[in-house]
Amino acid sequence: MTNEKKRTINRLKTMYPLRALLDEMYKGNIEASKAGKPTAWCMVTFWEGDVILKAMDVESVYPENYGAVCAAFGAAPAYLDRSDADGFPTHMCGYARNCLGYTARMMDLGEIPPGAPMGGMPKPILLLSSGSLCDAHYKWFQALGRYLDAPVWTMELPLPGVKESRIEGAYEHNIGFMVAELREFVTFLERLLSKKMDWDKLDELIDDMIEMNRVWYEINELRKARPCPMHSRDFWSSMSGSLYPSGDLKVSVDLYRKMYDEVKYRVDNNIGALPIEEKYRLLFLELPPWHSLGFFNQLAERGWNFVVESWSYHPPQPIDLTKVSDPLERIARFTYQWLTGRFPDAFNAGEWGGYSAYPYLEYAQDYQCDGALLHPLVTCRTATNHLMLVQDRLMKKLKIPSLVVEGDIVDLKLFDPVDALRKAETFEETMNHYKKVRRQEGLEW
Amino acid sequence: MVMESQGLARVREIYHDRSHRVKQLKAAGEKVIGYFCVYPVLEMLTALNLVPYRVFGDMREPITKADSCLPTVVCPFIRSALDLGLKGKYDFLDGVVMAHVCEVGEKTAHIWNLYLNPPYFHFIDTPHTVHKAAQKQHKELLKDFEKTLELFTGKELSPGRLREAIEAHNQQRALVRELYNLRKPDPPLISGTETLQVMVALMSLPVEEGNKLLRQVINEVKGRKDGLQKKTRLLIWGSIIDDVALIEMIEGLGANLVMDDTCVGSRFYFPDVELTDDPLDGLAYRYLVELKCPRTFREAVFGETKKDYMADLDSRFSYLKEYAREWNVNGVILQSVRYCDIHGYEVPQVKDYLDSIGLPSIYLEHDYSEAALAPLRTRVQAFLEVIS
Amino acid sequence: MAWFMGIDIGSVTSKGAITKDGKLLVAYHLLPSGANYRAVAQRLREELLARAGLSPQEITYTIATGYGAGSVSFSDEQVADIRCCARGTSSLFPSARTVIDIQGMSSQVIRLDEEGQVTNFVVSEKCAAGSGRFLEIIANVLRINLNDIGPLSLKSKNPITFTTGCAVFGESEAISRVAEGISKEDILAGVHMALASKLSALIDRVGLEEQCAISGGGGVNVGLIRSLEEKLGIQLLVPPQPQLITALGAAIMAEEKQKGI
Amino acid sequence: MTKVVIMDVDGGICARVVGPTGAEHRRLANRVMEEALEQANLSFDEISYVIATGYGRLNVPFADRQITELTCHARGVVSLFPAVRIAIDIGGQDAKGLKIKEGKLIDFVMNDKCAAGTGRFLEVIAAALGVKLEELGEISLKSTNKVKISNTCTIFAQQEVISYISKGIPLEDIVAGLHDAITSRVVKMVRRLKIEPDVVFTGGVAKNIGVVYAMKENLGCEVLVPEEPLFTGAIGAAILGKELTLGAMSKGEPIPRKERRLEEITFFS
Ligand SMILES: Nc1ncnc2c1ncn2[C@@H]1O[C@H](COP(=O)(O)OP(=O)(O)O)[C@@H](O)[C@H]1O
Ligand SMILES: Nc1ncnc2c1ncn2[C@@H]1O[C@H](COP(=O)(O)OP(=O)(O)O)[C@@H](O)[C@H]1O
Ligand code: SF4
Ligand code: SF4
Ligand code: SF4
Repeated sequence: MTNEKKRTINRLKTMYPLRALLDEMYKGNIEASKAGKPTAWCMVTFWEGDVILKAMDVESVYPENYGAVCAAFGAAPAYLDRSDADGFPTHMCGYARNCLGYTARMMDLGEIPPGAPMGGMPKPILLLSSGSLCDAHYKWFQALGRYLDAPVWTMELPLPGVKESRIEGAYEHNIGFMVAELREFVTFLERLLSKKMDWDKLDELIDDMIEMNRVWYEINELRKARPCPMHSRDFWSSMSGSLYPSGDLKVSVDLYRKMYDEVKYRVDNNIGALPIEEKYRLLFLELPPWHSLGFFNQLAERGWNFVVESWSYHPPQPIDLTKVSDPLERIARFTYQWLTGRFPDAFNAGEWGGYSAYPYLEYAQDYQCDGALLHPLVTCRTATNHLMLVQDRLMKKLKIPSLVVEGDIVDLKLFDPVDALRKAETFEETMNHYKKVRRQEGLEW
Repeated sequence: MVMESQGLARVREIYHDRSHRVKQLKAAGEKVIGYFCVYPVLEMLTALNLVPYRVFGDMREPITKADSCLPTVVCPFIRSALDLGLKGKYDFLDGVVMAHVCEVGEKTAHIWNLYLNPPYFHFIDTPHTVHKAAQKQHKELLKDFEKTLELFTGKELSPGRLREAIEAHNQQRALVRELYNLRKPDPPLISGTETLQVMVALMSLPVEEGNKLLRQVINEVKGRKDGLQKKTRLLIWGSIIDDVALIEMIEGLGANLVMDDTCVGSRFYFPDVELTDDPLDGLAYRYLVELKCPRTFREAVFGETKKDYMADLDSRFSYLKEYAREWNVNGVILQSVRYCDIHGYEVPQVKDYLDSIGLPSIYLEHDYSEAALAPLRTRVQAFLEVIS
Repeated sequence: MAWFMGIDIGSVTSKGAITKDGKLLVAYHLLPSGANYRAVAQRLREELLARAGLSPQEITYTIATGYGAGSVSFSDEQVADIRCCARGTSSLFPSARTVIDIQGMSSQVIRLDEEGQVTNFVVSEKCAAGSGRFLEIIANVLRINLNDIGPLSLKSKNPITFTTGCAVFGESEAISRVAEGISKEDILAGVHMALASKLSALIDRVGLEEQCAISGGGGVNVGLIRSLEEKLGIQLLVPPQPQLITALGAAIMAEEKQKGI
Repeated sequence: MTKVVIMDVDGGICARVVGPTGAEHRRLANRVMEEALEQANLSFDEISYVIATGYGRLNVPFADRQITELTCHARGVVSLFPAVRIAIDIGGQDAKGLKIKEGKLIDFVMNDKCAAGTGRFLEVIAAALGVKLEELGEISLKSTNKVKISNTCTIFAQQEVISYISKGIPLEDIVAGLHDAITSRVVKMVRRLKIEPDVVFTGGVAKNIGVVYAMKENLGCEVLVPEEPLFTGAIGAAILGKELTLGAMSKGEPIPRKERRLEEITFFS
C-alpha cells in the first residue's frame, strides 16, 4: 500500500466498501457451506444464472475470480503444476488450470487444501458454466467432471453477428432461446434441490440487480468528464459488486448510489482522479495485471489517466424492462441488451466486429481517449483474441494508437514493469503524434 | 481431347491443386461458397446450386498477414486460413459461411467479413449444447441462413430440392463409409495418407461430382493387388488435419493409420441426415446433435442431477471403442494444434477413457506448420516402439 | 552556442555523441561496455569532451539511454532508447518511416513520423538467436573478425539452412558444418538469413513502411543488410555509423528537452 | 557425448567407453566403438547385434538398427531400477522426462529447442567461469545464499554470471543459482507427467551432485541416480539388442541384421 500513500491517484472513498464485498463473499461462502448451505461454482454468466441461484438460496462461488486470488497469493503455481501433471495442456487458461489443480488436490485430501487463499472454495453441488464469450468456460467445467461428481449445467447465450442479428425475427427467437434455457435451468434446480422456485423473490432480486447495474452504468457515464473523476483502478475494485453479486443486493445498490454521489461531486467540482494535470486519457483492455497495479500509479505520475476499460465488465445501456412481467424474460432481455445493445450503431458504421471491437470505438470517442493500453494474456484467449482487431479498428477509424504490453493471468513474471514503463515512455510520443493527426483529419475532440 | 484421369490419380490432382475445379465451375457461371469446419449446412448450399468449398489453411506457408488482426496465441489453423484469405488466395469465393465452432472461429468469422467483404457472408451462431431449447434455436438459425441465401441467389429454397440435396449428401456419406470399410482388413487396402487426400478432394468438388469420383476410387481400391504391408494399426483423434504431412510422417515411421476421428474424415461424414417432413428438422438435428465434435457440450444424461465420470466418458466416447474394435486398432494418436481449447480440455478425458479400455495413446501438440513437425517424429517413433 | 551529449550504454558497446545547436554532430566515440557500466560511461564522457575540445560545464544537457542508462551518474535525464533511435534516424533520414534496430541483446522495429516521433514499435524477446549476439557467436567459432563477416558472407553461393532456432545449438551446428567442409561464407550467409527471417517476423507485427532504415550494431553488417533486403524486397537506408544512431538521437533529444520542445 | 556399451548374453557389461561426439559423428562413433572392442577384447565380427540410439543414431553406419533414445533410456533405467515411475534425463543436447509403468514407457516430454534447460547451459557457463564441469557439483554444495539468475537465455545468463563474479559474489552461490535455474526449467516440463516415486535421474548432468541436490529440492522427493548415469541409454540399447538376438534365435529365425558393408568395417582396421 506504499504506493497509495504517495497519492498518485485520488482513490474514491466509496470504492472501499464495494471492494470489501469480494472478501466478504469468500468468507460468506465458507460459513454458509459450514452451515450446510449448498454451493454452486459459477462461471461469470453475466447476469443470467446468479440471481436464479440466489433466489433458490444457493451460494455462488466464482473459480475464475479465485484464479486471480490464487495468483495474487502466490498459491497458483502448486495448483498449476498439479493440473499440468494431470495432462492438461499448458497453453490453456491459467485460471482453469489453477482450478483443475485446486480441485484435484481438494478431492485427494477430502477437504479444502490447507493454506488455500481466502479460506478456499467449498465443494459444490453444481457447476454452472456458460456458453458466453469464452470456450474455456464450458470446457473447463466439463473437465472438472474428472474430479467432481457434481452435475454441470451449461447456460446458453446467443452471440449473433451484427448483420445476422438484424434478420427479421432474429431478435425474438434469440430472446425466446434464452428464456427457454433459463426455464429449463430453473426446472433442473428445482429437481436438484427438491424445492420450488420462489418466483416473487426472484422478481424482486432481478429488479435489484437491474437497478444496481443502472446506477453502476450512470457512474461510468460520469467518467466522460474532463478531467475524468474515476480511474480504472477504482472501477476494477468495485466491479465485483455487479459481476459477482454477493450478499444482499439492496446493500450493493446502496453502495453504488453512494459511489455515484462521490463521483458526481467530483465532476461538479472539477476534481480529477489524478492529483496532477490529466495529460493522456486511456482505454484499457482487458484484464489488468492484478499483481502489478502499482504500474498504473507510475503511469499516473506521468499524467496518464485510465478513463474506461473492458466493455464486458460494464453494465448494459439501460432499457425499459418494466413492462416485461416474466422475470426470466427480464433477465434475458437485460443480458441480450448487454451483448447487442450497440449493434444497430455498429451496423450503421459497417463494423462487423460486433461486441468484440465496436464498443471500444464508441468508448474511445465518448471518453475522448488518446490511446489504448492492450494487455494480451498468454493463457487467456478470450481477453486476447480481439485485441489486434481493436488495435486496427481504433487506428483505422479514429487514429488512436495502442500500446501492447504482454502479460499473463497466472504467470505473473510475464509482465515486466520496467520494460513496460520504457515502452510507455515511448508511447507518449506516439499519442502526441496521433493527436496531431486526428486534429488534421478533424477527428480531435 | 484430354483424357480425364480417374480414381486416385484424379484425387491426387485435385489434392495438389484444390481450387482448380471450382474455378472452372465459376468460369462457367456457377457460384462457389467457402465454408469453415463442419457446422455450416451444406445441403442448403447444394439445393440452391451453390458449390460448397471447404476453406483450409496451408501448413507450408508462413503466416504473415493474419497477425495484424489475430494474435499469435490462437489456433494456427485459423490464423493460416485467414492469412490465405488476406493474401487473396480465396478471392474466387462468391461467399463464405462460418459457424460458431469455437471462440476464435467466431471472431475470425467477423474479421473475415470485415476485411475480405465477400459478396455473400453468413455466420451461424451454432448453440453450444444439445438442450431442447438449443435444438429449436438451431432450426431458427437455419431459417435465418435460408433467408440470406435466398436473398443472395434470388431463388427460393424448395423443400423438394432440399430433400434431393440431402439424399445426394447422404449418398456421399454412405460411399465414404464404404471406403472406410476398405481400411478394416489387415493390411488396409488404402493408406491414411490416400484417404485424407480423398477427403480433401471431396471437400473441393460439388457433391455429385464427388460421388462419382468416390465410386471410381472405391472400385480401384477394391481391386488392388500389391497394396500396403501389415504394420501397427493406429487411430488418430483430434483437431483438424487438412494436409497429409502429419499422416505421411506417421505412416513413414512404420504404421498404418486405419481410422480417424477428425473433421476431415469420419467426424464429418459418418452421421447421415434423417429425411424428416420438414427437412430443416433433420438437418438441424444432425448438424447440432449428431456431429461429434468436442466444441459441443454434452453430458451423460441431460438434466440428470447426478453425475458419474466414467459413465459420462462412456456416453461421450464409446464410439471410439467401436472404431477401435471394428478397425482393429493397436493404438491411438491424440493430436491437437496448439492453442485449441476445444480439444485441449478434452485430451485428459479421452486419455482416461482409452486407458480404461486398455488402448495405448499418445498426445501430440503441433503448430500447424510442416517445418515444425520434425520434433514429433521421435515421439511418434518411440510410441510405436512401445506399443509394438 | 550550446552543446548537448547523448550516452547510450548498450549490452555490448557503449556509444556517445556530442551535438551543438542545430543538431550538428561534433564528436562521437564507441567503447566496449564491459562489466562496469559506471566506469565506461565516465571514460566515454572524458573521451567525447576531449574530442570536442570542451569542458564538462560547457555541456548544456545530457541524456542517457540504453540497457545501462541507470549507471550514467552525470546525466540530466534518462530516455527510452526506442525514442532516441527514432530521433537519431530521422535526423539523418527525414524520409524514414521504419527503422530496424539490431542490438546485442534484442532487436526492435520502430515506425516513426516525419519529426522522428515514434508512431509504433515492437521489441523482440531476449533470446540470443534473435539479436546481434548470434552473429558474434558464429563469427567467434569461425575465427573471423566481426568486421569481416558481412563482406565475406556476400561471396556465398549456397547459404546453409540452420536447423535450430537456438544460438547455442547454432554454434555447434556451425562447427559441424565446418567439419563437413562447408565454406565459412556459406555458413555466415546462413546465419544472416536465419536472423533476417526472425527479424522479418518481428517487422510483420508492426508492418513495414518504406522508407526503412537500419540501425544498431546489426547495421554495420553488409551481409545482414543484404539478407534483410532480399527477405523484405526493399532497399534499406543505411547510415554511415549505424551503431551510433541511438546516442546521436539522445543528444538531439537533449537539445529538444533543453529548449522545451 | 558418444557412449558404447558391450554386453554379454547374460547381461554382463564387458566394455563401457565414452568419447566426445564432436562435429563428425560418424568417424567418432567408429573410434569409440573401436576402443570398446579393445576393452572387451573382441573383434567387431563377434558382436551379434548393434543398436544405435540418441540424437546422432542415424549417423552410426555400422548399426543393425536405430531405436529412439526414449525407448532405450526407458529400457536402461528399468533394468537398473525396476520400480522406476519417472525418469529424468538431462544430456547435453536435450532434456527429457519419461513416465514408466510396469517397466514400460507410457509417456514422455522433451526439450531440444532451447539450450537453457539442457546440459549445454552448464557447459557454456562453466566454460565462461573457467570451472570444470566435474567440479560444479562440489562447488555449489558450499553455497549458503544462491543467486537468482534472471536471464533465461544461456548466452545472456552467461553474461549475467560474469557480472556477478565482477561484483564479488561468491562462486558457490552463483553455481548453486545456475543449478537451480536449469533444474527448475526441467522440472517444470517434467511435471506434466505427474511425478511419482521412484524418480530416477540420468544423463551426463546427473553426474553433477549439485543438480541432483537441486532436483531433490525442486521435486520435494528422493531422486535415484545410477552409478554411471551417462550410460543408461547405451545399456538400454544393448539390452534391446540382446533381446532381439535371443528372440530370433529361440524362434530359430535368422538375426535381423543389416548387411554390414565392407567399406565401413574397414574403418576399424
Ligand atoms: N564491426 C562490426 N561488424 C559487424 N557487426 C558488428 C560490428 N560491430 C558490432 N556488430 C554487431 O552489432 C551488435 C551489437 O550492437 P549494438 O547496437 O552495439 O548493441 P548494444 O547496444 O546492445 O551494445 C553485435 O552483436 C554485432 O552483431
Ligand atoms: N563429469 C561430469 N560432471 C558434471 N557434469 C557432467 C559431467 N560429464 C558430463 N556432464 C554434463 O552432462 C552433459 C552431457 O550429457 P550426456 O548425457 O552425455 O548428453 P548427450 O547424450 O546429449 O551428449 C554435459 O552437457 C554436462 O552438462
Ligand atoms: S480464458 Fe480468460 S475469459 Fe476464459 S475463463 Fe480463462 S480467464 Fe476467463
Ligand atoms: S482447431 Fe480448435 S481452435 Fe482451431 S478452429 Fe478447430 S476447434 Fe477452433
Ligand atoms: S533458444 Fe538459445 S539463444 Fe534463445 S533463449 Fe534459448 S538458449 Fe538463448
